[in-house]
Amino acid sequence: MALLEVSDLHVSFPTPDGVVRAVRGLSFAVETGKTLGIVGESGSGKSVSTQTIMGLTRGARVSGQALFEGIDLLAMSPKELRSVRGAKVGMIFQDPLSSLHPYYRVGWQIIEMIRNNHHEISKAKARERAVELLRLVGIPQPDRRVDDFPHQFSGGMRQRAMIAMAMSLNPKLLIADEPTTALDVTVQAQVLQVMRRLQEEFGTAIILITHDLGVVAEVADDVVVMYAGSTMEKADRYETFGAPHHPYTEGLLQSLPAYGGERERLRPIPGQPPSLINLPGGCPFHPRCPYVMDRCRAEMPPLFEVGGNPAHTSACWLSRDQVERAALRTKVVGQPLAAPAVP
Amino acid sequence: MVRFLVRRVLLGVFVMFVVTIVVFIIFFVGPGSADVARTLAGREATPKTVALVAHRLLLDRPIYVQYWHFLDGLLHGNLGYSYYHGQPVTTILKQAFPVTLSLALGAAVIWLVLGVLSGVLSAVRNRSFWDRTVTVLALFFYSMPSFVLGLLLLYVFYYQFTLAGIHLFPGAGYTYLTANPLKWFQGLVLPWITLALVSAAAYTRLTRGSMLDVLNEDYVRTARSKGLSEHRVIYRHALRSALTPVVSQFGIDLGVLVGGAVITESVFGMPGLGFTAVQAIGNQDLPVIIGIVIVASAAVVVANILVDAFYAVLDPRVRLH
Amino acid sequence: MTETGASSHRVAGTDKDVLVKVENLQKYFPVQTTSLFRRNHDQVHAVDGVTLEVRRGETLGLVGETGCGKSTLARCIARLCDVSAGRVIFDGRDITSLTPRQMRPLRREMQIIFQDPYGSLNPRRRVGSIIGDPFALHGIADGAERKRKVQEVMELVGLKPEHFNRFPAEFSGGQRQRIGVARALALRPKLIICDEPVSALDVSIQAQIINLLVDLQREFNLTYIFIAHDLSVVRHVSDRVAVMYLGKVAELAPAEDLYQVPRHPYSNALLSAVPVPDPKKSSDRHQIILIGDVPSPIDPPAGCRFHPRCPKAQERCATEEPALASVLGDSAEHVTACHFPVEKGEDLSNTSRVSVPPSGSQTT
Amino acid sequence: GNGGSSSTSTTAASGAIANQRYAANDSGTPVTGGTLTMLGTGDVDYMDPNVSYYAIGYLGLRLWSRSLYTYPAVQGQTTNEVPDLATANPTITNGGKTYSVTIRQGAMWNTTPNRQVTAADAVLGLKRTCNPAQPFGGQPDFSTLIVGYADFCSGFAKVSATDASAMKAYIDANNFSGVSVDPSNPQTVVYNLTQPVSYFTNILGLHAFDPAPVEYLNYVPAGNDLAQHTISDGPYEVQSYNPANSLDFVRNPAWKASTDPIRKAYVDHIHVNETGTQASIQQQILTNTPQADMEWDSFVPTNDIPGLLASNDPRLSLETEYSTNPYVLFNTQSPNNSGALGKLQVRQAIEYALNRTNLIQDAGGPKVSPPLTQVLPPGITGSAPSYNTYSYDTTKAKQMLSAAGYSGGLTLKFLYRPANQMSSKMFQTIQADLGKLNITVTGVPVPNADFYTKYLEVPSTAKTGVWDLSLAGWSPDWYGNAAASFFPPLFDGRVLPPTSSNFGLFNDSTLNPIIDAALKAPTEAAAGALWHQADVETMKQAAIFPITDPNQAVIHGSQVHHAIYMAPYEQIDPTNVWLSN
Amino acid sequence: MSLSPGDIVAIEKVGVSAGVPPPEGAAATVIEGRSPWRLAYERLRRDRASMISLGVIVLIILVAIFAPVVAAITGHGVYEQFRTTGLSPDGLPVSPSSHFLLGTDDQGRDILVRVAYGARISLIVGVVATLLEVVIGTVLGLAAGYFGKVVDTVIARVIDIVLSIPFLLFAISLVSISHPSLTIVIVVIGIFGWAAVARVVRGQVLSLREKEYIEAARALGAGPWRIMFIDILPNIVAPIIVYASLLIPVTIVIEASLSYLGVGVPPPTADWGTMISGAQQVYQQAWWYLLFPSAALLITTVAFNIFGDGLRDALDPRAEQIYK
Ligand SMILES: Nc1ncnc2c1ncn2[C@@H]1O[C@H](COP(=O)(O)OP(=O)(O)OP(=O)(O)O)[C@@H](O)[C@H]1O
Ligand SMILES: Nc1ncnc2c1ncn2[C@@H]1O[C@H](COP(=O)(O)OP(=O)(O)OP(=O)(O)O)[C@@H](O)[C@H]1O
Ligand SMILES: [Mg+2]
Ligand SMILES: [Mg+2]
Repeated sequence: MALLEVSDLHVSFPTPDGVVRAVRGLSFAVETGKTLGIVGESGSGKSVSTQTIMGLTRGARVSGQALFEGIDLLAMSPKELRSVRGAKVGMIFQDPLSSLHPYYRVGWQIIEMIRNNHHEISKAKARERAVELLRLVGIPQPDRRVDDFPHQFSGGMRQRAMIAMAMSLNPKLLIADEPTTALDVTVQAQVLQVMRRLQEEFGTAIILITHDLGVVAEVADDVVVMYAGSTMEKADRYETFGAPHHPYTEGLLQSLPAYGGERERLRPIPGQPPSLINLPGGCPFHPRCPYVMDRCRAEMPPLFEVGGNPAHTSACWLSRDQVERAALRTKVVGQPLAAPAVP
Repeated sequence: MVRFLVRRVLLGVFVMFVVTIVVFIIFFVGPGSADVARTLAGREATPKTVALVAHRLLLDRPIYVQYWHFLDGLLHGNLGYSYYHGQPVTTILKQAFPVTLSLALGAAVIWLVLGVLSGVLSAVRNRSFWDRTVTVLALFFYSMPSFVLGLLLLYVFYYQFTLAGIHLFPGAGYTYLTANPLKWFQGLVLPWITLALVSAAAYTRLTRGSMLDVLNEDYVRTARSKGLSEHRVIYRHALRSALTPVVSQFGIDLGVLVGGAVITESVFGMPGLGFTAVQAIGNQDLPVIIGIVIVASAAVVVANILVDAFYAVLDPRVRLH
Repeated sequence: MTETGASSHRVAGTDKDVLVKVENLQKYFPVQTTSLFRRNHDQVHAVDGVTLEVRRGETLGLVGETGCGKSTLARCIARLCDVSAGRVIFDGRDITSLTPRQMRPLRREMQIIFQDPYGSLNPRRRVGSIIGDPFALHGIADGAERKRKVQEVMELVGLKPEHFNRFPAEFSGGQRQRIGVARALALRPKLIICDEPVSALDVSIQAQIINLLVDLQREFNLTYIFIAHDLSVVRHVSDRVAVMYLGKVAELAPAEDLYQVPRHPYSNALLSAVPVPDPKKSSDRHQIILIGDVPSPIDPPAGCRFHPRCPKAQERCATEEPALASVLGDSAEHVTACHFPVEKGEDLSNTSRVSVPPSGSQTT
Repeated sequence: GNGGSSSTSTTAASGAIANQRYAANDSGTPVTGGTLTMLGTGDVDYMDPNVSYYAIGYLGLRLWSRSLYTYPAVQGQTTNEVPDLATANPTITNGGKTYSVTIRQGAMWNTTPNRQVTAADAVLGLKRTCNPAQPFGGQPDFSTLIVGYADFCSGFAKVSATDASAMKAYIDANNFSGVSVDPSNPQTVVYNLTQPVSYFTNILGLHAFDPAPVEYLNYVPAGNDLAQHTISDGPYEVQSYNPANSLDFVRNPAWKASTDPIRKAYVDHIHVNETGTQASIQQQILTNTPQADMEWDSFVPTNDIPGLLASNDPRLSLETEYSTNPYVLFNTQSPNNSGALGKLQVRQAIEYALNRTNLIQDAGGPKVSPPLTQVLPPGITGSAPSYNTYSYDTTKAKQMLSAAGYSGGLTLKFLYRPANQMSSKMFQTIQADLGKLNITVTGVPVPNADFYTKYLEVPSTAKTGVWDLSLAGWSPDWYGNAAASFFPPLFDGRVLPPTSSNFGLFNDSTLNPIIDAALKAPTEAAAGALWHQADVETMKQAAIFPITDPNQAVIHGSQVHHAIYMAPYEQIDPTNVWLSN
Repeated sequence: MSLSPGDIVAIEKVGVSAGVPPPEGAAATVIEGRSPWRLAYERLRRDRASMISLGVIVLIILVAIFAPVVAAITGHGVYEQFRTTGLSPDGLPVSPSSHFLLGTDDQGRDILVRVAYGARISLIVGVVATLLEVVIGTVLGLAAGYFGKVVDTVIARVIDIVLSIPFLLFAISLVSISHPSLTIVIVVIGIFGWAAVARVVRGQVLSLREKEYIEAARALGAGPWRIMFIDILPNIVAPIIVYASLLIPVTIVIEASLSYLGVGVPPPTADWGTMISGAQQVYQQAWWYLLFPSAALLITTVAFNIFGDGLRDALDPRAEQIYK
């Protein structure tokens, strides 16, 4: 059984302008010790879905199931949910500066987390542990920096401090919502390395949300591609990047400069993501899809197994035979999926 | 931190300096100042007194000498002499100050507690029945001129009560705390309420807005994600930041209040700074007016410095800069 | 448009072909605003002695970590801020100390496209008037004439004429960026500075904008200074790339050279840190993970600025500032500021933890 | 004849006064003790008997500074002067020009040790009235009357106003023959007058003539130091004085009831709270709030009076002030409208056009403010028989106005005090009334404090036409034979403000001689006849438009007994009330 | 990518009807550009409380404008004193009756008519003084925020100083040394009120100045004045309008307070503050004299405040968090 199994998650927000359907029938699963990457364009519902699972969205209409160790998180009382948060599921967010309380010392914030779940731990002990954690994530002179305020940390250090905090209770699952988007590549590399190391050490499962396909390719075991609140494609990373089935995944990859040859025209996905208030009928991607068929406009495809691989599913009416699919691709796009160039 | 405070104090001194110039210009140089000496000397002054006043103020000397003299007096704690009362202005202010202070501090405590608590609750239960009720009430009292509220309270809690034989609140006046604590308290209840309700309404609105903003902050989400209790999230994490604008407003308001709650003191006939000022204005007792204006400005300036200091304590980013 | 290949734009560097010349440019910012009572001599060394040239028709890429001074350099070139020291020569003319008034006619010749598609368009003005601004400001066209010209430009960047009366808020990020491009393009400037024009966009949209920029360059023979975080984007669009570190140019080379044989250890680290969107390749890469943070630009390290984090740093690096010159037999086009440049094939990832002193510097 | 017939009690007219007998609440046996709390809105003018000039100052002095003559708290006789410190009425000799007054043995200052009040103290008191620091405001009443006083004063005026010792030196070194100690009796003080007048005994009742202890010479007169170091010969002494805030009196151990026929001094302690507002004071007393016994300088708000009258509330006293207050003042020298107000016909037209009934409504109605159609209010010698020269008649007013050449109308500036309820109400009423005559009245609002000092008392403002009409009021400095306290200051055009109160700069060659004659009249009766003539002449010349001789409405708690209203203090006499339970 | 909810709303609306046209090709439906003002207006329209309060405000304005009509209908002039029918012989007001619908004041005048006329003063002062404050404050705030450096330092200090001056005290002293009049009241309120506006404007400008579109304008060669008035001003108009609408009730209360303290608009002008202060003397006998002007004042301030709140929510949706 997967550590976290989300099925048919729907989240919508009633607003004065209409109902924003942020997540529509999302399902995915995370295995212990594995990393699940969730990619998708901005506004595709990545953050909303994970935050909803942890009970952090307010004013939303939610349906579906999110079984964590077999218990439905969505059905928990706030109190039960609180005992899961932090202790069993740690979270880190995109902007490490605004995610740390500016008025409290970094150490204090970690200690608070520790002592909130383990009242028996003395302050001094908790502090030791905080220092230890900061050292673990590679903060230099952690015994001194533990008393710094967040604004005295650099961006990378803040994010590492966030990780330290999220990991302080040895959670089974770490949800990292775009943990490196605000960081420079060199710092991103540092942070990702820390995450990988911790995962190896503690066997934590990680949900890594990002729209950087490169990051996913490097660290995720499995990948969920989201578009307009729905899962478009689920597969392990090799399949995703090597043999994507869904035209959207394919489009994303082709948009990358790294995939095009030097100074060639890129092949962007035309158009823009749809409004979540008034989604196009059928497959939400159909207005931008080069393979669009009449059926796509009328009917939303369910997740089909691709190429007989149960681990690879795709929500698309196109042929599920990988060979046929590749041929079609060549016909429509004019060339096979190019391989990325390594800088 | 120390540098920050020193800078802040210097700025305060500068502000006070300019205020004295403004006061000086308005009352000594501006229109209607032709008769400064006569006005200063007050009612029933003999020409002799007038001449004396003129001489003492160096009115026959150049403006800057006059100003320097005026400032010099101030620096030595000499706010001038009220010829109307035949007393130094400081003496008059010393009597009025405790009155205003009692009124201001008491009211401030009430409105802070009332305003902040209701603001927090209504932000936390955003759009609930409670929120709507509080919002409507806050808006109502916020719109209420304090003299209307004061008169209303007097009519009900003083006039009607007293007619009914209940002597809970006096209709006016002030008893010094040292003279009779119970009466001091009884006498202050209605003025406190008047002042507090109007201000509390403003604070409810302020706190609610600020709290709503803060509740959307990422670090509040972080706090929730840590599994903290809602209580702790709200009071330890959100409120602390949400208080910042409240604190700065509070400093300004308290400063203004210490300078005299003119209307409330007038409605309830409390001989505080505001009331004294109104009376002084009626009597054209210029030295007292000037004294109160300067003291009141100083109160605001000091309050601002305290706010900034508190700010620094509250927010390490300010402190450590 | 077919692939004519960018190489046709690569002209050998004669002085006539140089559009912008930057000589030892320095830009310091005083820390915080000055107030009545404070004297503060601390300064941010945002750009600290940069020398480079931009040739007509080329795209010069500018990469480097946050805060290394890319935008500041760009702003100095466009004379949107005063220069502390050094010279900026634009089209043969020294513009270093022109007043804003004197600069005005020159504004026709150089334009900027900004990063934030939301912040760079005035939300209270209609698209037509935003794009019409350049015409209005330089008194080029009026009334119907202006409207026609604006719609022309709009069409050029893929906007519809009927968008003329809309507000920026009604557009998506990609469309907004097109508006920004249209505005910059309106007067057909010689130079367009693109300050991270695609950083805020999703990949699919990013590709649309990059294509647009490349097409326009070809059509109007534009010169670009292209700033970006994303090294693969820079590589895609640039003829030459300058790598900046802490207000200085660390390495400057033709794009392919730089990506194939990065000489500066920092360039190496930067390139190796870029995640590759191909799981097969990423696993066997040697990543150089830098230790510590970028030092404060208020008090930059002496000698080579990179030395506190450099895996190859030696004594000399801490004292002697390396000059920007071609090394290890590189062409004159490929210059590096390093005492110990990286050989081809040298693996830095193994040395990464050796000689680096722990960085205690803070970024406050 | 130079008879000294002027006794201290000749106010025959007092019977004519409409005494509302709500006040006395005399029943029961007086009780000694208790604390009397008086509520007020303001402070005494000065804590200095020789300088104080306002009723509120006098009210305080009634408690602690005895005068030579005073008014008894006897219903119906409250304006009949009787001896206080004096043993008897003055002995008048020298053809009415010399007055001898003997001070009671046993009247003591509360100094340590207690000291007898002597004639020398009385001399000192009078000398202090024209000190340069703060001279007594009522000097014009007697400055030329007492031999040598004017010279003494002009010399005194040259002394430093802040230097107590210089003033002491001047007082010690300079004497004048107008006042002296009888060489044969240190308790007898002798006053010499420049001419016989019928009202000098009344003048001797002024607090300005109070004996002053020598200790006062150590302080600047009327100053704050003095106020904190008063010495008392009355039944009470000042326990604490907190200016503009509170005054506390306790019994004066040096005072002996046997030496004081006037004050019963029942209560032990008197607390004055000076920080109330009129409305709240009224409410507190009306609602029988404990600690609210009597008013201090506050009165029943005019609007409360009808209700109290209707319910026959025994706590109300509504009694005459013996004043003409307010009256409409004409600026006879205004250049506006080509000097219209200088023309008799125009002033007379306005007299006809003003509706006194309306103005009286503004003043609380006829019960509170009975109409007054002449200068002297009833009760003042010379006021009877009462008459009305102009009765309300707009037709006549219009005719006279066109006859005077103003059929096209006038624009008059009305000087008033917006902070003063009645002032601003009457302004609006007059504006409405004269509007019917095509006279536009525009307001010139001025602060309370500026009203006299910057406007009315500055003749140039009248002469330059800053204002045309205004309201003023006048009450005499003493009572009974008091017309001398009306006409010279109000209508004698030979003296100008600020020395006089002839704010309208009225000057009439017929009136001036009558005034002179009346002042010199040897007997009160003769004076009365002449004053009446002056009154008629003044009204004929339309110098003012009298409105009312108002009754003062004061209220006291029902626990307060023997509450006698005293016009000179404009309050109930606190030295004679007693408190039940 | 930073989106403000306001933006989201707009984008999604466009997306709705257009199905989001791909830039290359594909026909797009023509949509009329909806200005931020229009969006705000639509939001405001949907806010019932704001619309009701707007109705009340319009009503008050109508009453003010047509006060003479009220006078004509009742047949009672504002200054007309009904000495016999409107006052007891002792000068007490008479209670509401069919003749005097809201009773009379202590001068026998019709309170209904005077309350109607009083609306004029309140509105004139409220609007004119607010305008004065806003104009001064905006110009100085703009200058301070945009030019920075010395200009900013000076203006910011002046703002500090003005804000340190206890307003009411200073105002009554100032009014009292000159003759009270409507103009003085307005000028004094304006003199002290601008600082708060300037501070708000300055803050806004400081943050706007950093916006890239300002930089873009400079890059295009726009001069400082053009930037200030074409690029910055339209962006702070909304907060200024909101601020102004919330300032109006404040100003009205201040005017009433000055009048209450006797230093406001002089009689016989009908003014709510003056009426309340007059009523304070007789409210035990004549509650109507206190009640109706107070109610008028309160209703006006409440209406303006509700409307101002609604306006703020409409113009700056962030303040009221649509998505919560
Ligand atoms: N509280 C809310 N009320 C209404 N709509 C919301 C709310 N929160 C999120 N949304 C909408 O839901 C959609 C999905 O948002 P979400 O934050 O999950 O996107 P995302 O995939 O995380 O995007 P990004 O990459 O920009 O972080 C967006 O269109 C967003 O506007
Ligand atoms: N106006 C300014 N005042 C003070 N310091 C400034 C100013 N503008 C930039 N800086 C500082 O100059 C340095 C260089 O900034 P710059 O914006 O040029 O960096 P950048 O390379 O463009 O970074 P990014 O990638 O984040 O855009 C930074 O440390 C920045 O804080
Ligand atoms: Mg997100
Ligand atoms: Mg930048």
